Amino acid sequence: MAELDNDVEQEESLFEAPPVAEQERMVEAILFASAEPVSVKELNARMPHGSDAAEALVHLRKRYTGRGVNVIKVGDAWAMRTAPDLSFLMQKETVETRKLSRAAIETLAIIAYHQPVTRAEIEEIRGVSVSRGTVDQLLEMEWIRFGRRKMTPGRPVTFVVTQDFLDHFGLESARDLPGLKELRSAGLLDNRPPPGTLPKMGEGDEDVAEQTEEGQSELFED
Amino acid sequence: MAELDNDVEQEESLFEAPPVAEQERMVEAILFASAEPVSVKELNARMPHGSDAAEALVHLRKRYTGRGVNVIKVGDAWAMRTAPDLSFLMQKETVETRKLSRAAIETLAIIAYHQPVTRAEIEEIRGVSVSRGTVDQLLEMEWIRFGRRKMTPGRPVTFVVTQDFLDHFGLESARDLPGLKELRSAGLLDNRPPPGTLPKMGEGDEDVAEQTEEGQSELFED
Amino acid sequence: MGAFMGDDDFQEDKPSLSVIERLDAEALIIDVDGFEGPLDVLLTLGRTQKVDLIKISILQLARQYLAFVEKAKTLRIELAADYLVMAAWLAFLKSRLLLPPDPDEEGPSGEELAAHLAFQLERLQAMRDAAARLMARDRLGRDFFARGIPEDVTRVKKVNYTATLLDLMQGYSRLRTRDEFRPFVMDRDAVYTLENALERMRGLIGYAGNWTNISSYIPDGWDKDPMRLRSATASTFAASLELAKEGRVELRQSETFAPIELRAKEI
Repeated sequence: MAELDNDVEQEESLFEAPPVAEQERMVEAILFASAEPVSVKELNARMPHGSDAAEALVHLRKRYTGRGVNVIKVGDAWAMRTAPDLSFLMQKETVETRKLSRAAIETLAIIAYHQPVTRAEIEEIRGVSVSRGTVDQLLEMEWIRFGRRKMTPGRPVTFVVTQDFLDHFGLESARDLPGLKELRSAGLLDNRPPPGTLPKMGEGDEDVAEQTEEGQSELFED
Repeated sequence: MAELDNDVEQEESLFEAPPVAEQERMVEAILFASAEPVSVKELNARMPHGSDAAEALVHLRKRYTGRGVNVIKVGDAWAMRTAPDLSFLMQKETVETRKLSRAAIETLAIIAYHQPVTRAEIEEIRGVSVSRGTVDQLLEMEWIRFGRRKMTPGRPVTFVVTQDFLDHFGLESARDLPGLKELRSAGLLDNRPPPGTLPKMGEGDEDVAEQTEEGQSELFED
Repeated sequence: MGAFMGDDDFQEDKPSLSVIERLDAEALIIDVDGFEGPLDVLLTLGRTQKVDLIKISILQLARQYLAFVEKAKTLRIELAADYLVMAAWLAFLKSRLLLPPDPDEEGPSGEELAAHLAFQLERLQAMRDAAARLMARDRLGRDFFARGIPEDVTRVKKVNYTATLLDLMQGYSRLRTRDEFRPFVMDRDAVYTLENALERMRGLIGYAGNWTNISSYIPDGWDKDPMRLRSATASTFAASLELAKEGRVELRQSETFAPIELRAKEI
């Protein structure tokens, strides 16, 4: 046993991780080179064995605070982005984003604030049917994607927002959506069924409530 | 004239240049986001009136010295690039596991059982010439290495198996390889392919085909 | 998009409407297609109450909506079915709110229904506000920017070759026992057929006046390799028997295992 332990130790020293400062340089290079956010998992996979990208990121983020370029968190990934206050310098780089219809913008907001949400729920909130084109457009832009199916009759698909969505709007997570807390405490994110329709829904009901809560807590809380 | 000078001065003070630190941030953001290197002239054109991009660049360059990202000059323009010593991070390795070809296994087996063995001896046992690729592959995998030269005419090089080989196959030494008798008692030698079901031709099997023909003619003709 | 301009009161039964107000009222009706459904119309109408959405008078709203639908009808604007469904529902709600509650009546009360409609309006408005706040955020590609020259990650394909000890041993045993594999391969090279032997012997027996060992009829190249010799011997012997049967040769053997001799039969 003693021998074995020794062997393990030797092996570990063979694959010693680079110093933290060096790891920071590595994370810097990888994030810098990528236009897309890079997850901690991928950073670790690309860095030498034993590296701790999460720790290096803490240092790197600090280093870039207040700089012309910032290290920002996007979902469970990280990216470098120019500081928003310097946007006036970037006319040349500005990309025209496809103009979204009012319906698409509303649908997007509903998905973001109510996710995971079914098409029927979106329609209930908007009081109008959601056209296929609207959802398709958001899917195509990769701002929304399909989430888990709801455990209600028909097992309808749900929609959730994507990392691209977070990246586009500079959000660390869906929890950071503007006004989310206020909306929730005002009860405006509750799934409140119209009065008189409750008895009709039947057995699957408890499931719905449970599932919605679970889904939300999963997405919005730690 | 004096009045005009005055006007110019006034105008300059109206558009006072931002502090150097701020200019540095601006250059940083522009170089980061630009799709191509940017000249000092263009930097100045994009930055607020009175800015001195050249000076800001000096500071910026210094700041990035030794970092994971460097400020470099490309022709008469400037760009930011990942540090050359970190280029290895810009590779993503995909590992594919493949079975060793029959030719390679046979060659390896001969080396393991007969080491130190020359190429001519391998060929004699296999009854077929050993392709350069097969030996190179085994050398590259570090499962075989060159042994001492034979004290025979031409002093041919020999091959022996390596520690890596022993590790991979879980052997203490090449002497631990089972002998023919043991192979037979383990039923390995009785495992003959029925006629017509010779191993399927696959990668590296050209050697095998060759072997079958050559082997036959060698064995049954004079 | 925005069909309705401003927050001005929308009450067409008011006699003293300014021109602008009247235009707004027209716009509301004529651009009905610009609305995102009945709830949107209700929300727009609700704004004319100039109160917090929470304190909105649903009864007043219902009246406004019904007036809106009536007006649309007189202007011969075709309203989508869901606008009419909403009108019917609001007419029902209105009657519920106005009449004293019937204790025998089942289902939700008018107040409950009104409260839910108010909730729906408030929720839709909240989502619209949220959407506006979202769209007003600093946005990628407009306010902040990604790397302009992303460096592609080159994908390096590394092939890892593996083999097991069993592979190795099987490979070796295959080599060392190649002879044992031989019988399974039909080897034409080592077979001297009866036809071959007959053909050869028929050509030669004419000269066989004296007793000759039949093994001398085995062709060159078949007498060294044991496999070939065996095959040639067997075929030559069989051919000799065949020729004897035809009456063309005579055979003799002095004792068991002694050479078999042959000579042409004199005809």
